[in-house]
Amino acid sequence: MAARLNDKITAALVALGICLLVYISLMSSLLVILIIVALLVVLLTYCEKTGLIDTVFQLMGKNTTLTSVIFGLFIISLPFLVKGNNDLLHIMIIAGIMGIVALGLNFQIGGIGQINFAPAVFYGVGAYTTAYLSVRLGVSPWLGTIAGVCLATLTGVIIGLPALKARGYYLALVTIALQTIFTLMIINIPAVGGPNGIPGIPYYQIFGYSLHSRVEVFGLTLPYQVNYLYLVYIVFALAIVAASRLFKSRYGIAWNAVDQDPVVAATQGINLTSIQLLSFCLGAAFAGMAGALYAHYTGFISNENFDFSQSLILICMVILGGSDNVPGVITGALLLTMIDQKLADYANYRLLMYGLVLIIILLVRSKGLLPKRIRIYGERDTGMSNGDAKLAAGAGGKR
Amino acid sequence: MTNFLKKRSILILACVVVSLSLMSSFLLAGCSSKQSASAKTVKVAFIGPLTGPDASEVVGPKNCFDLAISQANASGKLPYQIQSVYYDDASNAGTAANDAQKIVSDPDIIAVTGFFNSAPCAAAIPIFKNAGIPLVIWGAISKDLTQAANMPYITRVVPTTFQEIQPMATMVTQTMGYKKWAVITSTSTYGQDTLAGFKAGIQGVPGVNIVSVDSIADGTTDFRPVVTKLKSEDIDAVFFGDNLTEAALAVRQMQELGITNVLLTGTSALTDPAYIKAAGTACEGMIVSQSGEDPTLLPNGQAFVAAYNAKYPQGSYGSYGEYAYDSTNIIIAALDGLGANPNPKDLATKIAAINYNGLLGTTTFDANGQTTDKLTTIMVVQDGQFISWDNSQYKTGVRKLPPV
Amino acid sequence: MGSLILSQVFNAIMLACTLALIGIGFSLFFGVMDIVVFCLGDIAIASAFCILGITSLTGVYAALNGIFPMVVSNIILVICGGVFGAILVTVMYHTVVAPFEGKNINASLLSTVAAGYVIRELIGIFYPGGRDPQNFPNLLPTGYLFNNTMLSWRNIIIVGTTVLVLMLLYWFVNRTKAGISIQALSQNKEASIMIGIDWHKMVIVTFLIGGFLLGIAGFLTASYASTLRFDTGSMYGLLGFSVAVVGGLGSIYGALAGSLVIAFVEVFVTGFIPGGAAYSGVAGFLIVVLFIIFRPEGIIGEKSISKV
Amino acid sequence: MLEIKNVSTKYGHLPILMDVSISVARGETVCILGANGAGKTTLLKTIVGMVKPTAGEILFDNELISNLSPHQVVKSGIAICPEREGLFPKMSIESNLFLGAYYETDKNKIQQRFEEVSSIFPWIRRRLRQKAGTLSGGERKMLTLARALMSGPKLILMDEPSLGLAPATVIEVFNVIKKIVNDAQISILLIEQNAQKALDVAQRGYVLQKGSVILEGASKGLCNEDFVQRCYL
Repeated sequence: MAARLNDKITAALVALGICLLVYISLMSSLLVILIIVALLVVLLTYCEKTGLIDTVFQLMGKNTTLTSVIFGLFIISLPFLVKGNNDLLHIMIIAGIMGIVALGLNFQIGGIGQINFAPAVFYGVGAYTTAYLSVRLGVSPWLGTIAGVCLATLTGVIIGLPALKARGYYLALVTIALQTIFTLMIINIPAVGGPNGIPGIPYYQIFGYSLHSRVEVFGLTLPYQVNYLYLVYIVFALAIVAASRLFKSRYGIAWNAVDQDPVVAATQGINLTSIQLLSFCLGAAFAGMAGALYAHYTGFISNENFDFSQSLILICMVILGGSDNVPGVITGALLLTMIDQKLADYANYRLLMYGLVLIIILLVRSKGLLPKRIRIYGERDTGMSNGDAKLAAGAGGKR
Repeated sequence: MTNFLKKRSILILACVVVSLSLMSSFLLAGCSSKQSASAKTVKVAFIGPLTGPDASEVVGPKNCFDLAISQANASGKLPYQIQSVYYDDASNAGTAANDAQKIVSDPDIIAVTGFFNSAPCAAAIPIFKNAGIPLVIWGAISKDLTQAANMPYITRVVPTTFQEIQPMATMVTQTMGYKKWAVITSTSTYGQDTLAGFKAGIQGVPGVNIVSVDSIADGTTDFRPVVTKLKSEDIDAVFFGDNLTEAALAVRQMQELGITNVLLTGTSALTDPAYIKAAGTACEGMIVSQSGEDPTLLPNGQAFVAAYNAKYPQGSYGSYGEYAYDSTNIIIAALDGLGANPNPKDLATKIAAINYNGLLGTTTFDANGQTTDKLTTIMVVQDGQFISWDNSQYKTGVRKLPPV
Repeated sequence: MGSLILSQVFNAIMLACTLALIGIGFSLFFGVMDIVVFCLGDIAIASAFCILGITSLTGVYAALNGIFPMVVSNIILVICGGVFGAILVTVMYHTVVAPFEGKNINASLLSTVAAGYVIRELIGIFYPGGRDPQNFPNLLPTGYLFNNTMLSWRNIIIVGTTVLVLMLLYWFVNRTKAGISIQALSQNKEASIMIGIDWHKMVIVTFLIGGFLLGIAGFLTASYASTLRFDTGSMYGLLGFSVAVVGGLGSIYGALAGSLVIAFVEVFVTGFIPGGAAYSGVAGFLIVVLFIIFRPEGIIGEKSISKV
Repeated sequence: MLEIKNVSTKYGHLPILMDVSISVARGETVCILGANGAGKTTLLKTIVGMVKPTAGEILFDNELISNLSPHQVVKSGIAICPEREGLFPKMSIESNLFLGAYYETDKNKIQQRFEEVSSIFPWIRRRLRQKAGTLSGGERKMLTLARALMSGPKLILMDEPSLGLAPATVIEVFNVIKKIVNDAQISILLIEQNAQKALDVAQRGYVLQKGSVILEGASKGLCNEDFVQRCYL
């Protein structure tokens, strides 16, 4: 019993530590974030070496309720912690939106092991659909959002189909080509604003309460971003739950099987077509949702928000955080969004920085900050000692 | 046993992380709490691409903005000191929209002046309009930015592309009689806008028609397929709505492929010595229109230039500096008389109705919020230099333009 | 109409020439290394910047002109560009390709894409005025053959150089020991090692040749456009890869065939469809997508692509 | 001539070869028998230098070769006939042969060897321009052998020449091997599962099981060995 309590306290402390790390990096300057990232790399490498990291993951896995309550409280109290600073709230909102897209992208990169270079297309289709419907046709933003998710899913099929035929470099080329076509078409079609984009997208309303109004609590005037922060993080939380469950479900295993060897996977009765399309469609649905949130948050979208460099940033999030690992992807999304937003002061060096950071992380930790973990099915105790698990992991890694 | 030890070490590690983080967060909080308490402030925001590809164009306007604010603060006309704040849109519409959101959620900001590019401006306008913050545009020239629906919040002191192109279009079609036109333009906002402006400019002139329109993505270097096509189309003149580099390449490739007997025309984007350097002899006799005039020739210009040079000895005020200066001064003039606690809505109404006599002459805004003061100059390339049409040898007939 | 089609065909051939060499670069590296280096376009542009830098930033070119006749110093300059490309490719190989060899291809894919960004941004930041378009010096002779505007000496030299390089490459790959070893490596790496081909040496040779090729490709494309922008590398590389895939990845003649297909599609969409200029890029990439879906082995490739 | 002294190798943590010692004298034909997974192919790769031994050393002509890279090993006079897919399928038979003599710069010598090889494999001369990928299984085996001979080797390593061939073709292949064996200049290290055929051509043999040599001796003796009888014959 005492050990159980001890576990709980440890898990809570770890969760608090993570929250504080997020808070500090949010508040501080770019240099501090970079130092934090460097320390994180060292710490994680150390934990990996000693096997601590597995224990931490087990601990967190056992106390999900407790840790998610802590994370939830952190998000709820964040606006007060930052004293209603709209800049910082904006960063967190964008991080949440990017996180949703990255979780969806992870179904392709982490799941079936194919790099899709066009996640920004899904993201853009979601945003453009709802923007078009709500601005040009006056449809309610909520309905527009649903339409956006549906259309993005459909786009998932369109981009997923070539993926059935092509893998590796060929898929990379196909998705880059489709990404380029998407951007060019947006620019060329006046109905979606052409190069001008779509301004004046209406904001969400809940029972007549516009999410774009300021909030007054405890005598503190908070900017309207607070509403969006909560909305985005509710969706983000749902996405996290959905993604984790998916990866633990039979679909997740099927994805990994396809990643390892499609032919063998097919001989095990996995329908390659449907399982690969599923990963693209689900990823697209996540991205479509995020796109709609983004459109109704900023009130303006244009092709620049959904071009190839945006796709590349999204891929970086997944790879740097750790593909096929939900906490890893979230870490990647949070860290990179913060770095990206704080890089605004050094706009000249922004892309150079991205390139260098990506190369360095690939060289130092090719599997990301928080790499993929060995699957643990349910709560079953496999009777494996830690050493065995490590050996198994080692053997698996050699493949 | 080892498991227990591991858990212990995690506990210790977590404690260390948490305590370290707590300490540093208190430190941070201590730092940030210093600057909170102060009296009622009035801020005016400047927004433009302070970084990115157009950054060099905005140095001048930003200095002019500062100059106007400091002159106003020094004069003591207003019962408070105006604070200036800067936002960077990096020529990116998404960034501009975010900036606009930040501006409207700062209750101290009472007015905004800004925008060099049209797309970021278009992105931000609905946000300012909805929040009721007045925006005076000094640089973005797309026609649709100012419209009756946006009044009284959105006004503009710089002529639009339409106003800029109109006199030249009338001159070359009506007066000179060039009939068959081809348009080479860009898929960008600017390119599409100039295309619309040119179409509007030649509308109603009998017998004039546009044979072909080619919108080409920015960054294209090979215009030969398009130029080859023009060669077979027997045209009198070409209008370029592109940016400088693309237009220079297209002009050069036209010369290379032997299309030399057509009139070339373009927009103010080309009135830069770099264009002539890039286009070489191919652009000789090209006619372009430009908004505005040399500030030193304007009535109040000498004082402005003197004040600017005194404050910023190095660096010029750029091609839009005078507009930024006047737009800031219009905001300041409108603030005068609104009391110690001005309200953005009242300010907007006052700006829209203003009759301001400044650097650019007398500025009033029409029903769309567009300035009625439209200065444009038509220029022609003569011996590798831009020369005002009225002073050129082409007007006097010493040199000949391509035949109609 | 006839002459219009002829002129457009000529434009397409010129465009194909600027694409063919970089496509061959992609094919070469894929053939030997089983790897696609995504930053080749940026390397080609960087080489062109090297030539530009020598002529406009240093006095070397003027000094060369003092010693040699114009033609010779121009050739030396082009060779400098080629050597620069070769060095850059070799550096890239050791920093972003070799560490990921034999591991999952996604890592090398991303690292080379990132390397492209690094090269591009380094030019933008450190070359004087690097973010502005630069005028590329006209090193090729001016003037026309038979007073025909299409047959300018520059165009003839571009086509000629492309053909010459192709022929040299053909000779190298099929007639020299190193070339045959490279072919052997591309067909069966393990067996090649077993019969004693020094794999590492061959990789370096490939990179040197490929890099030199890229240097020349960058020079030709910059000369044809007579302008140079730091950010065109990504699109140029993407087109190069497309060309290699459409023609058949790994095949030298395939890259030529692919470049002709892409060039003809782009030029004809621009030239013969009203308002088509805006859609030429879309058409080009659509062809690429269709090829990958329906004929992934490309025009000249063989049916089996089990490698990928 | 070839001395493998107490060699051990590992894939990661997994030991493959344990303390293996094998020797081949000049002109001698030695065969190594072993079931799947006994470590035969690994042994071959270790000799060539594609796998580095974790312990022990390999000498060839009294020179240490276990620290050389593959191309250096091949240069010193060892030729390999890989197990399968050892050819360059899109190249002509001629190019494949030429690649066998990769380190020979003397054109006359190459021509001379080609004459020798084509006397052993007369069909090759008629089909020089044919692509190697279009050959049948038996012909491919022959071509790998011919290619190995082209390098003028002192030692040929053959990895399961009978693998995946029809019985009649196996006989054909082994007839060729016998022809080569008669040439006193070339030693052969033959790795086989077909023990009968292998012991038929070889003078000595080793039996490899789970990474260790468990039996060795002259072919005749091995044939009669109880274990070999039970497992391989």
